[in-house]
Amino acid sequence: MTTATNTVQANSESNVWEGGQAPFGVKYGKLMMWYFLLSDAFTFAAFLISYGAIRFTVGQDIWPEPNRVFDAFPVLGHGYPLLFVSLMTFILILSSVFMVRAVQEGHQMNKKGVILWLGFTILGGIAFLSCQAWEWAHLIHNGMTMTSPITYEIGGHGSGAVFVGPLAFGQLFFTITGFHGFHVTTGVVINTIVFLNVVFGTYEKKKNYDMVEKVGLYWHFVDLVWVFVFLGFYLL
Amino acid sequence: MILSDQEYQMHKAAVWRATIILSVVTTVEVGIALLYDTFFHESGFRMALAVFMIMATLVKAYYIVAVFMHLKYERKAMAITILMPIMFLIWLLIALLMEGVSWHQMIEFYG
Amino acid sequence: MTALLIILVIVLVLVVLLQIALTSDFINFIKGDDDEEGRSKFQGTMLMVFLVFGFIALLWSVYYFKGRFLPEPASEHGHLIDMNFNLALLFTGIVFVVTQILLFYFAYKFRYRKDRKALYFPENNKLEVAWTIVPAIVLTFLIVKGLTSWYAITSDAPEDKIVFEATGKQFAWVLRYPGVDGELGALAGRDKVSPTNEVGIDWNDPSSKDDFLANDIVLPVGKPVEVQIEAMDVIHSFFLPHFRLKMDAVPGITTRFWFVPTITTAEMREKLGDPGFNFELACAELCGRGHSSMRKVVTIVTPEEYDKWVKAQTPYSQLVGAYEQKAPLQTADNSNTGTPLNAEIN
Amino acid sequence: MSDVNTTMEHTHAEAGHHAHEAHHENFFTKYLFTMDHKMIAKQFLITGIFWAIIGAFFSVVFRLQLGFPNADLSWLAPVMGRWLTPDGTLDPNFYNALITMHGTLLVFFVLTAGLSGTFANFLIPLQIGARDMASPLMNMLSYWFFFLASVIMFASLFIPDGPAQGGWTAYPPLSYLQGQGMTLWLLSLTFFVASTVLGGLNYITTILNMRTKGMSMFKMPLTIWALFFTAVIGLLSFPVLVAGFILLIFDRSLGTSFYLSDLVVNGQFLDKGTGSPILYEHLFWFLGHPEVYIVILPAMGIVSEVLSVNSKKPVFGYRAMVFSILAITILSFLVWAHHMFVSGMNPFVGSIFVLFTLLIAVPSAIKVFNWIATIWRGNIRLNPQTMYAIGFVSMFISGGLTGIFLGNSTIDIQLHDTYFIVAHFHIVMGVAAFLGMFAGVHHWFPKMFGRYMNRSMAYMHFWVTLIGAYLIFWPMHYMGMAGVPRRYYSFDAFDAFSQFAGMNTFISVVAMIVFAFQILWVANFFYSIFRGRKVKESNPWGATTLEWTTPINPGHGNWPGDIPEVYRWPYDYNKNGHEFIPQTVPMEEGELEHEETPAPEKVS
Repeated sequence: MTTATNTVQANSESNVWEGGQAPFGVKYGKLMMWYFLLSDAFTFAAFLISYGAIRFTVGQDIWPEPNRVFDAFPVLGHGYPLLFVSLMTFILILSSVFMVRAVQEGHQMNKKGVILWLGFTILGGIAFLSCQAWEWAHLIHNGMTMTSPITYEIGGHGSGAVFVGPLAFGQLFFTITGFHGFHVTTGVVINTIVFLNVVFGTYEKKKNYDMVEKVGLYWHFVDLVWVFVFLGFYLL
Repeated sequence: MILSDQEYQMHKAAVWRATIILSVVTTVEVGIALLYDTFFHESGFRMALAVFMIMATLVKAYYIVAVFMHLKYERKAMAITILMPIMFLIWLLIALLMEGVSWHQMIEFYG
Repeated sequence: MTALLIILVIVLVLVVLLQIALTSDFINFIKGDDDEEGRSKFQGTMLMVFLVFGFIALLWSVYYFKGRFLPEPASEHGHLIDMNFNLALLFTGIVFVVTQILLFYFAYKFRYRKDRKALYFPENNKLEVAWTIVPAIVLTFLIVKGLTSWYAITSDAPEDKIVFEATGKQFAWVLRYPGVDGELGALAGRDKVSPTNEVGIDWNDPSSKDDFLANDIVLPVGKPVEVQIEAMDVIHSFFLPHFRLKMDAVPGITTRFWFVPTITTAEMREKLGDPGFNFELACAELCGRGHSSMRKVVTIVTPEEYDKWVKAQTPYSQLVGAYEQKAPLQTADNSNTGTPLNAEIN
Repeated sequence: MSDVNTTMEHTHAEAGHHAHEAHHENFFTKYLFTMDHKMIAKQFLITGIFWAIIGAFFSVVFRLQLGFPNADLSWLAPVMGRWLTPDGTLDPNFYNALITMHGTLLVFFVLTAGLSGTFANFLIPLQIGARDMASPLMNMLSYWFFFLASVIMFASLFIPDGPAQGGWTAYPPLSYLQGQGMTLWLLSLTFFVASTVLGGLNYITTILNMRTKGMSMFKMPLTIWALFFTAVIGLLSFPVLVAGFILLIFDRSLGTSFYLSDLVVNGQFLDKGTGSPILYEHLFWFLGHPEVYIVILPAMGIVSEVLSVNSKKPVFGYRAMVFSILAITILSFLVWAHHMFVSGMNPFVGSIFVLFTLLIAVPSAIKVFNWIATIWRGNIRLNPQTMYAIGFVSMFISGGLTGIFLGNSTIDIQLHDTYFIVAHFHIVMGVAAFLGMFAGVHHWFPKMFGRYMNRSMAYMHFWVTLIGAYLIFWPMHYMGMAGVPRRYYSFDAFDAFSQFAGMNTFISVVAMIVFAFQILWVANFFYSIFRGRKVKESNPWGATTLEWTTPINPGHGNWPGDIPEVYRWPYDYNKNGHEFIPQTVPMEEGELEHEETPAPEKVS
C-alpha cells in the first residue's frame, strides 16, 4: 500500500499508463499472484457451478439436509448440526487474520512480528487440515464415499427411518472440499518455506517482505474459496 | 515502505473490525441454517433463506477481498481488471443452473 | 505400390522446385538489385488471376453440384431451415463477393511502385461507424428470423402426434413403436436391459404390451411425429439429413424432436427418378469404432399404409414372452398393496 | 517513485548481469534451459513445427482412408504397424485416434503453443521495449511444461491401446470407456494448461508493467494488443477446462459419476448415478470456444502489423481494431454453447447463445473492413509475408462468413457435426491461423535468426497452400449441406453420403500435395536458419516498431545501451512525406497525432 500511495503522489493518475512505470503501482510479482488467483477462481467457480447444475439435475427433494449430514462433533458425538464446520470456518478466518498481521508487520520490517504471526497462520492452517481430516474420516466411516451414497436417519439419531441421498452429493463433497484442502496444504507448505526464509533473514537482506505479501494473498484466497464452499455444502 | 505509526494503527483496526464482521455474519448464517431443520422442504421459505445466505456470503467475500487482500487500497484500475472477469462466471452460473433444471425435467420424463 | 510411386514422384518434384527456388534467389542475390517492382507486379497479377479463376471455379462448382447440396427437404420445418439458410446465404454471399474482390483488387492496384506514395489515412469515423452499424442491422434481422424458426421447431409437439423411440447403442439404433394403442410403455431402468429386453422396458406398464421393435423407421406422411431419443452407452446423434433433423442421444436423459414428413419415399423416388432412393438415418456424434455404420432406412408411407404396417407387427412382449412370465406375478403383488398395475415401479 | 521503478531497474540490472555472464554460457544454458525470451520463442516455434508435421501427416493418412477407402496401405506398415488390419486397410479405431490426435495436436500444440507461444515470447519484450519477460524463470518453466506435455502426448502414440480415440473434444462417456491413451491425453493436456497459464501470467504482467518510457497502451502495436487479450482469454478459460478434466479423471479412476448415468456397455450394466454428459460439454466448450480466439487473435495481430508495414500505410482505425479485439474477447466467453445446439440443451438458453454468437460477427466485420481499408491506396510490397497476410484475410472472410450459418441454431440443426463445420473451422482457424503464422515467421525471421528466408520457395508455398486450401475445403461445404457427417471412417454404408466419393478422392489428392509443400516450407525454414541470406541492415522492412531498433542479432537484454524511449504510435507511415517514422523519433513541433489528423479531402 505504501507503493500505491507513493506513486499516486508521484504521478497524477492520468499518466501512469504512459510507460516506464507500473500502472497499478504494484510490482509484477504481486500482479502475477493476483491474476493467478483470478485464474484459480475460475477453476473453483467451475466446480461450484457444476455442483449447482448437478444438484438441480438430481432435484431438491432427494438432496440431503446439511444439518443432518454434518451434525457430529469430536468427543461429543452426534446432534450438533454445523457446530464442527463453524469451528473450521473460524479457524480459517482467524488464520487469515494472522496472515494479514504478518503482512502488516512485514511492511514495518518487523522480523519478530512476522515470525510470530506467520507462525500462528501456519498453525491455523494445520488445525484446519486436521479438522477436515477428522470430518472426512467421520463421513467415510458413516458410509459416504465416492461410490456409495450418503445415508442418515431422518428423525435424528436412533429414529430408524433412513434417508439415502444421491451418489452425487458425496462425490461433489469430496471433490470440492478435497480440491480446497489441496490448496490449503499447498498454502501451508509455501507458508512454511516463507517462514523459514523469514527466520533465516532472507527478506531482511532483500529489504522487503514482498514474498510474505504474495503468499498472504494466496492464503486469503483459500479463505475466500472456503466461504463459497461453506455456502454450497453447509448453508444451502 | 514503513508506515507512520498512526497509519499502522489504522490498518490494524480495520483488520480487527473486518474480523468481527466476518465472525458475526458467519454466526448469524449458521444460526439461521439451523432453521432448515423444520423448513427444509418448504420451497418458498427455502428460497428466501437461500437468497439471504448468498447475500451474507457475498458480504463476507467483500471483506476478505477488500480488507484482507487489500484490494480496497489498490488503484481502482487494478481492482477493475480483477473483478470484471468474474462477470463471465455469472453467465456460466445462470446457463448451467437453467440447464440443470432442464436435465432434471428430461430425466423425470420417464420417471 | 502405386501410392509409393506417387509419393516418390511428389518428392522428386519437390526437390526440383527446391533447386529452382534456391538458384532463383541466388541469381537475384548475385545481380545485387532486387526488382521489387517487377516482383510485386507479378504477384499482384497472380492475385487477380486467382480472383477471376476462383470465381469461375466457384460458379462452376455450384453448377456441378446443383441438386446435391441441401437436397429437397422432406419435412415441414426443413423448409424453414432452408429458408434461413438461403437468407443467410444471400447476405453473406454479397459480403463475400464484395470483400474478396476489394481485397484482391486493392492488392493488385496498389502494388509497389517506386514513385507511388501511400496515403496517410489512419482514421475515418464515418466509415467505421457505417461498417459497424450495417452488419449489426443485418445480423439483427438474421437473429430475429432464425430465433422465430428455432422456437417454432423446438416447440412442443401437437397432441395428435405419433411417438416412437430411438435408442442409440454401440453401434445400432433400437427403434420402439407404441403399437396400436399409440402409447409407449415406460422404461424400467437400464439395469433391466437383457437380451430379451433390449431397452429395459417396464413390463408392468400395460401400454408396453403392444410395443414393438422395428427394424427400420416407417412413418406416415403429413402427421406430426415425435422421436424420443435415448442412448444406452455413449452419446450418439439421431440424424435424418433429408428431414433436416438432428438431435443428440444422451445417456441418462431423454431428448425429443418432432417433425412432419411431407413427402413419401415413393413420391421422392419418382421426383428424383431414382428407384433405389431411400431416406436414411445416421449417427452424427462420434461414438466409437462403428460410428459410420449406424444406418437405418426411413420409409415414409401414406397414413393407410402406415396403419396397415403397425397392425402387422408382432409386439415385442409376445416375441420374448414377457407377459406370460411376468404379468401374473406382478398382479399378485399389486393385489396386496392395492396399487394399480401401471404404478411406478423401479 | 523508487519502488515503482524497481521493476525497470531490476531488469536493467538483470540484463547487465546476463551480459556479463554471456561468456560462461554453454550449450545447455544457451539453447535448452535458457531464460532469454527470444530463445524460448524459438523453442516454442520449433516444437510447434515438429507437432505440425506430425499432426498434418496424420491428416494425410486419414485422408488416404477417406479418399481411397479400402486401399491397400500395407506399405505404411513400417510406420503404422499393428494399426493396419491384415488386409492392409486402416483400423477404424486407429482412424478415430488419427482424427483425435490431428485435432488435439493442431489446436493446442501447434496453434496455441506454437503460434501464441512463439510470438508472445518473441514480440512482447521487443515491441514494448523491455529487457525480457517480467519473470524469465516462469517463462522457461512455461516452455518446459509444454515440453513435458509434448513428451507425454508423444509417448501416447506408442502404447498398446493406441492414443486417445474420443475426438479432440473427448466427450464422455466415450472418453470414459477408453484406455490408457485417454489417460495420457488428459495428463498431457493438464501440463499443457499449466504451461499456458504460466505463460499467460507472464505476458499480461509484462505488458502491463514493463513498457518502456512513452509506450502508453495506445502506442502499442496491434500484435501486442492481440497477444495481450489472447493471454487473458487463456488465463480465464483454461482453468475451467481443468475443472472439467478433473471431474472426468475422477469418473475414470475413482468411480464417480459426474458425467455418467446408468449405462449398458456391451450388454454389461454399469451402475452409476445421475450425472450428465452435457455438463462436460459445457465445461469443455467454456474453454473450447475461447480457444478458437486464442488461435486466431495472434494471427490477426500479426496480419495487421504485416499489412501496415508492407503497404507503408497506417493500420486503418487503430482504436476500432483494439476495441474489436476487446469485444471479441468478452463475447468469446458468452457464446460457448453454440457448439451444443443439438446436444439436448434447453432451447431458450440456446437462443441466448445465438444472440451473443451472431454479435461476434460485428467486431469481426470491422476488422476485415479495416484491413481492406489499410491496403487501399497503399504502396504494397508484395513480399511473401504480405501474400500470406492477404491470404489470411481472404480465408478469414470465407471462413468467418460460414460462421453466420453455424451460429444460427436453426441452420445448425442441419449443419452440426457435418463437413460444413469441418470446412468452416479449418478455413477460419486452421488455414487462416497458419497463414498468419507463416506471415509472422517470414516477417520476423530476420530478427530471430539474422537471415532471410528463401523468397521464391515462400511464394511457391504460398500459392499452393492458398489454392490447395480452397480446393480442399470449399467442396466440403457442399458435402456438409448434404449432411455428410464428420469423423466417419467410411461413407460406403450410406447412399446419401457415398455419392461424394469422387470428391473425397479429389480432396485427398490435393491434401497430399499441400502437405508436401508444407514440408517444403519446413525445409526452407531450417535451410534458411543456417544458409539463408544474411541480414545487412537492422531494419530490413522499413518498420517503425521497437524490435527493429535492436542490433541484428540482439543478445539477452535486447538493447546494448539504454532502452529507447517512445514518442509516437507504431503506424506513422507516409506521414508528412516520410516513408516511415520509427516510434523512437520525437514528435515535431505542431505535428498532429493520428487521431487528430483530418481525413484526406479527396476520398475516391
